[in-house]
Amino acid sequence: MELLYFPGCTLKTSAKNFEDSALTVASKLGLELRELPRWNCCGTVYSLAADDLMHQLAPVRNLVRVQELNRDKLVTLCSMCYNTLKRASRLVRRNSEKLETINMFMDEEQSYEGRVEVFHFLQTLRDEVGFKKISEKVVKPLKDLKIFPYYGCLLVRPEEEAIDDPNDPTVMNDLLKSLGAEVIDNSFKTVCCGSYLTVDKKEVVAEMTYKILSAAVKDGAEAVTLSCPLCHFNLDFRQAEVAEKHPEFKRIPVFYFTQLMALAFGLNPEVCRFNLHFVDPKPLLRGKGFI
Amino acid sequence: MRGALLETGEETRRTINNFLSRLLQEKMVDAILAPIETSTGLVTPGFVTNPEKTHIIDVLAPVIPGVAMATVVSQITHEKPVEKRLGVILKPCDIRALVELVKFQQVNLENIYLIGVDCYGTYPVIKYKEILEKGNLPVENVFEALNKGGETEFRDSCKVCLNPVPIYSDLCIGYIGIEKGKLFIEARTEKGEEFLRKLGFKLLELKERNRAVAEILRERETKREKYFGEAEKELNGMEGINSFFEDCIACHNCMEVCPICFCKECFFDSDRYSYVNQNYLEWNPLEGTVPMLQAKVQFHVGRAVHMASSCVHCGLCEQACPQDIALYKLFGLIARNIQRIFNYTPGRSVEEKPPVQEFKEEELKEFIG
Amino acid sequence: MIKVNERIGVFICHCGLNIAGTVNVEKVAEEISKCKGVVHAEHYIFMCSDPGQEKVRQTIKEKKLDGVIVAACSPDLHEHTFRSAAASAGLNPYRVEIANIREWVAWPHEGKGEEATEKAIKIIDAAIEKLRDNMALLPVEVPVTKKVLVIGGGIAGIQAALDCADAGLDVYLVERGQSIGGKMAQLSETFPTLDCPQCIETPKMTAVAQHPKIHLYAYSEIEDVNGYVGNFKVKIKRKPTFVDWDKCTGCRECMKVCPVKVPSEYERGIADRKAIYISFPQAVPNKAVIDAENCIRMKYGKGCGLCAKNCPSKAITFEGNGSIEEVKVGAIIVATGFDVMGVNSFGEYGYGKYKDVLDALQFERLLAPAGPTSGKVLRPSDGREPKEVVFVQCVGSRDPDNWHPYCSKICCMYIAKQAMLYKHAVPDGQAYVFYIDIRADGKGYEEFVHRAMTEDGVIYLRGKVGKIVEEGDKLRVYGVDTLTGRNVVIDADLVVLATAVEPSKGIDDLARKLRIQLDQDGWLSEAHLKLRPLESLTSGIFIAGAAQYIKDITDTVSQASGAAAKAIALLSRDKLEKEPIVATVDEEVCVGCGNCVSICTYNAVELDPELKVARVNEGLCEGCGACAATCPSGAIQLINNTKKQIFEMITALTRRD
Amino acid sequence: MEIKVSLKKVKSPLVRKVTEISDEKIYSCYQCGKCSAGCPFADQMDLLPNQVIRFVQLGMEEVLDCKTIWVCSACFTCRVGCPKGIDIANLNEALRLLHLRRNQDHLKLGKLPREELLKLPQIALISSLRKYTA
Repeated sequence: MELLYFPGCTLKTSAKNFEDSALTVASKLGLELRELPRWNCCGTVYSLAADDLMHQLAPVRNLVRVQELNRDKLVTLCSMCYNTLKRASRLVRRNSEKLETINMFMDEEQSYEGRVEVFHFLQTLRDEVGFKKISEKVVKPLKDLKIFPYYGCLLVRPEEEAIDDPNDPTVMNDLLKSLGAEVIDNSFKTVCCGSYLTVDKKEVVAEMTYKILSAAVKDGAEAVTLSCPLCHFNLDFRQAEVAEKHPEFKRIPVFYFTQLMALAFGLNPEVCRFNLHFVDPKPLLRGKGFI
Repeated sequence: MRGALLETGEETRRTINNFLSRLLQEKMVDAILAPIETSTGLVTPGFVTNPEKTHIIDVLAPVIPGVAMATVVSQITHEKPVEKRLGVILKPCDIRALVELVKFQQVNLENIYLIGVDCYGTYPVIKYKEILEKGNLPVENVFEALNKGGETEFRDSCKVCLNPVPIYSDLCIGYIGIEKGKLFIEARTEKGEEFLRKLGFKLLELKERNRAVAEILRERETKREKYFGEAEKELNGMEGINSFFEDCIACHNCMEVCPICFCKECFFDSDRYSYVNQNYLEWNPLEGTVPMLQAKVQFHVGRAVHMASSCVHCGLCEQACPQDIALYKLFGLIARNIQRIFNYTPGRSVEEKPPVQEFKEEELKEFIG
Repeated sequence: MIKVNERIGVFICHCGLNIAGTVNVEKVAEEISKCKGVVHAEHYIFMCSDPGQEKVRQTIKEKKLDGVIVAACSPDLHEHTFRSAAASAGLNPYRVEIANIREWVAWPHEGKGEEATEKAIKIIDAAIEKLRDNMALLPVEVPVTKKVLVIGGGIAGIQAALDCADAGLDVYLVERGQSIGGKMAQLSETFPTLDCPQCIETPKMTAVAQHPKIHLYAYSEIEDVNGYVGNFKVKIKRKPTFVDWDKCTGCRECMKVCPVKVPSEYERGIADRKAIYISFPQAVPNKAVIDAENCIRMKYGKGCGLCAKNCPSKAITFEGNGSIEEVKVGAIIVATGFDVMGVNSFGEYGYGKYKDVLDALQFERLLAPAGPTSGKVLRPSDGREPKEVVFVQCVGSRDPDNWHPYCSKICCMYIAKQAMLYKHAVPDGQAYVFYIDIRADGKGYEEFVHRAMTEDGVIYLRGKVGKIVEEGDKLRVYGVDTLTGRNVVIDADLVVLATAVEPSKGIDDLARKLRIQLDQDGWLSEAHLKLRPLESLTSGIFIAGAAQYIKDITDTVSQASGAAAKAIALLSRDKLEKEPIVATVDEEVCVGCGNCVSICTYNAVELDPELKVARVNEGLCEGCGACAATCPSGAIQLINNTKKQIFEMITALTRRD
Repeated sequence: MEIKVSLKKVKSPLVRKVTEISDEKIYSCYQCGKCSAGCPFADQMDLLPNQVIRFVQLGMEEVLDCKTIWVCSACFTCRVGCPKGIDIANLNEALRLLHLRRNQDHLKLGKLPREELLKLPQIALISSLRKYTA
């Protein structure tokens, strides 16, 4: 099965490990993630202002790209891309007046008709592939690996765009279980890491990282998994600041969920590009015999 | 308060009796109920209808033998009011008892004129008889005896009495604060004033009398506090009360003479009250001895509860006790304390309701919280 | 006193773990079974349950019991249950006694099992002593007058009267004002449906006037009440109207010519009425009265008389002293409603001093389409339309230190309504509400307040107003918004105070006549706040509406129908059975001191003037026992609670063994 | 400090503009405070989120100077919890836009250390620029 896939900026650069592992894992599951031709920036963060349509052009233009291929589905890996595209698609579907204005702005494009549905890859795994099928592909169960699934904000909030229960999402828990890992669940899984505050208020983000990770570690987690390159940066890179401020803090590796799938499927660990991580996951993986 | 000042010289008793004769002569009253002299020199309540016979009346006799005059008035007016106009001579405590009995519907004051008499105090009957036997005490000598400190032999209740002057009557025969050889007959009501005017008296006011009364009260209040203070210590608790009544023979004389004990049949003498005497056998066998006190003490405590709010502190209970138990010490104390709690003064006015006839939401806060 | 062949059964209830968790019920049963006369003692988990009651019934029959003790909860709860059970097994119900070992023992002594068990035994022991002398009694029967008196002609009285009358009872409806209708008739619209009272109350008022079973006594007061449940005698005083109501047609020609203007009670003083008046256009009865205090002719006995000259039906007499009529009723419903606090209060707000500081009832009249301004919101001072209106809630309510401790309950809602109606009348104006918290606990109420906030933009400020000062033609309101923690100043054109609601004036006097109780705030006391809220403590007297405690219209009407149902149920019987636990007098012993007469709250004791002994009216006696306590000779006693029984109980409780 | 509340204030540009930009019913808020209670960044804020709305409700312009609107990461925890369906994050965005639309940028990337800039992923840079600059 072929799926149109929207990578977004970061997956082509610092989150290449996310993309590579995802593409490989997908093909193992019989899915072909076909990159959306001529995709542009998703808009990064959804613009909330009711009077601001300019910022909706970028996401809608991507939807036009899908429409041009006579397709009506678009899959993303990055949580933020998912949120922005999804909300934009819903906005214009609900509000024909706004859609008309946007279409007028984009006179060089064909008019968007509002049919494209945006999905996150986790939804595809859950709803189309199924965890049963995934577990069948597992050759190296992640036995004894205690993982804290971190959802953050944009997969589950606002509730209209959530891919799962906004207060107690379980999709990644279930995925981890199908990979044979032990799930460490706590209520910090949906607490915001600080997102873009990381640029001018990195101390705030470091503090959130500390709160989230130390709670997970306290509950026994050895690693974290997530689906957002910004969360990844915050929870991974900012551990250096955390350790500086809290000497007792023990660093733990942060994985994209697709990396863990690749490991469990027994794929070449190269696709995981562990060199892009700030906290090196290899000692943990080696210790458990996964690489 | 206005009244008539009478010259008595050495003839106080005769002056009073002449005054009473004139009430009969002028047909202001048909009869006078007063203490009259008995052959032994004591006094007893009696009627005088003949103005010629008033010499037998002895209103100043410092003694109350038998029951209170209030009880006598109750006996003659309880069924129906007297038909003749009756002048009644009463001591201050008697009047207060009478007022209480009015509230309990035991006395009907219709056709009754109250003539109160000042009272320094009274001797125990036995003591009074002794004095009579020794010196045949004429009235004038009573005052002299008092001046020489004779009142140390008064009954305890009189020594601490706060009402030497009647607080409620039509007329009041007063000697306290009046110079020797004179008497002041005070009109307390319009009726009283009418009597004095009809008899042709010139009415005047005497303020120095109030001062003399105030002085007596000051002295007696101190004595009274001391007396009850000691009593409180002595009688404290059930133990104290039990031993207080050890020698009681349950004759119920105290009840018989009490003007406030007006029941037809005392609850404690009736079959409505029952205490199984066999119960004594079950009481505290560990200590080995059990005096059969309970029924006796229950009678006294019960009687105290019934009469304490209206007790007029006449002390007749104590005088009547054949066992010489100082009953006033206990009953007076209970009465004083209860009357304080309810802010009630028995005998003050017929309009004031006794505590047992009234429920006030704000009362007894310190007990019921 | 042990009687020969006494056969007492004792039933001890566990009440689940309520009793058995603390009291050793087995031991209690064992000890009690040793008591003299006790032939049966058992314990069971729930005595009040059907199987529990069945045990009692069975044992009475099998062991031929002549007395039953149930050791369980307060007699308030299940005395009736067990007496009925015993009666169905052929035992006289008054041969059943309850020993309260739950409220008296298990609950207060939780965790002290041994002592509690001992105390339970003593209490049961005492109950047995009492039971020995309990007489088998038959209920006292009293006849019933199938008529109802309703006091107060507001919406509560109207509803109660209509319900009773529809059930076929004769109803006397007494209203002290000129017209029925009460406070509801003064309202602009009602929350949360915004119905106008003219649309929903006036039809009911007309129904009252036309109902063949309702005898309306308007402009009348209760003079005196005697008697007892089923048999009340009530004197109703018709106040002099100085107008012959048989002739008056309600044409209002008199009002047109009367030269005297006085502040109208109906308009709450913001408009005038005449000295001869009918309160409002829809008044029932539609008959004029003369206010003698203000009428020139009545004051001086001569002059004026313009109304009489103008009266087409020659109805105006200037004469009459009113009249007193006596009616007999079986039940009474008190629906005297409420008043709102008047102008002698709240100096800090300039209430009564500044013309543009109104109370909420006055503002109702300003909003009312049929009010003095025809529904236009205009300031009393200069007739200008106010553009900024401040509403202040909890004025005098929830203020135990200065005024009333209670919540006036209706203000949150009517202020939301008034603010909303104001915004509808003045769309470019602004309404502000100072509140402590918002209590909107009825159907559709929360949504209604939400609507005022969201759709009508009423600004709610959480806090009280400290003071109001007149500044030019503005009222400067000094308040606080505790949410921002800042003091707030608003220059308002008009201020509306939600002044506290109080019991209707004169309720204390009426309560005395009815021999019913008031609570500490002056509202009528109900028999039980939770379970008997419609009844007073005097049987046959019911409470409806705000007289019990302030209510909105929904609750008032519900309660009025409830009170009516109570009265209808009571009067559906031909004879009433009354508890036979009443006082009796031993005439041989009674000395006629009158203590009992004086102390009886129910006027149930009288002195026989001939024999000088006390007599008890069993119909009136509620069995409270106050007379027995005050009688020195024990001549008056309460049946089955004699002094002897009490002595025996005390003996049992104090016995040392 | 005392505030003056008036018709003029309530109809002030602040209330009007915030309503226009956010399309939120700000007077719907009944100040339960759940937004503040759930906010993971509340301890970094000078005004709690519920206070921000309160200030807007009363037309208090000083709300524009608060730190809170720049600390909000638009994580929508408040929005998910709000019993009245108000998007507080959206309100904060409106307040930010009132600055940004006057070309008052909050973020000057040039002031960040170069090595930090090199580490930051695009997603972080672009999103913060979108939120903090005109």
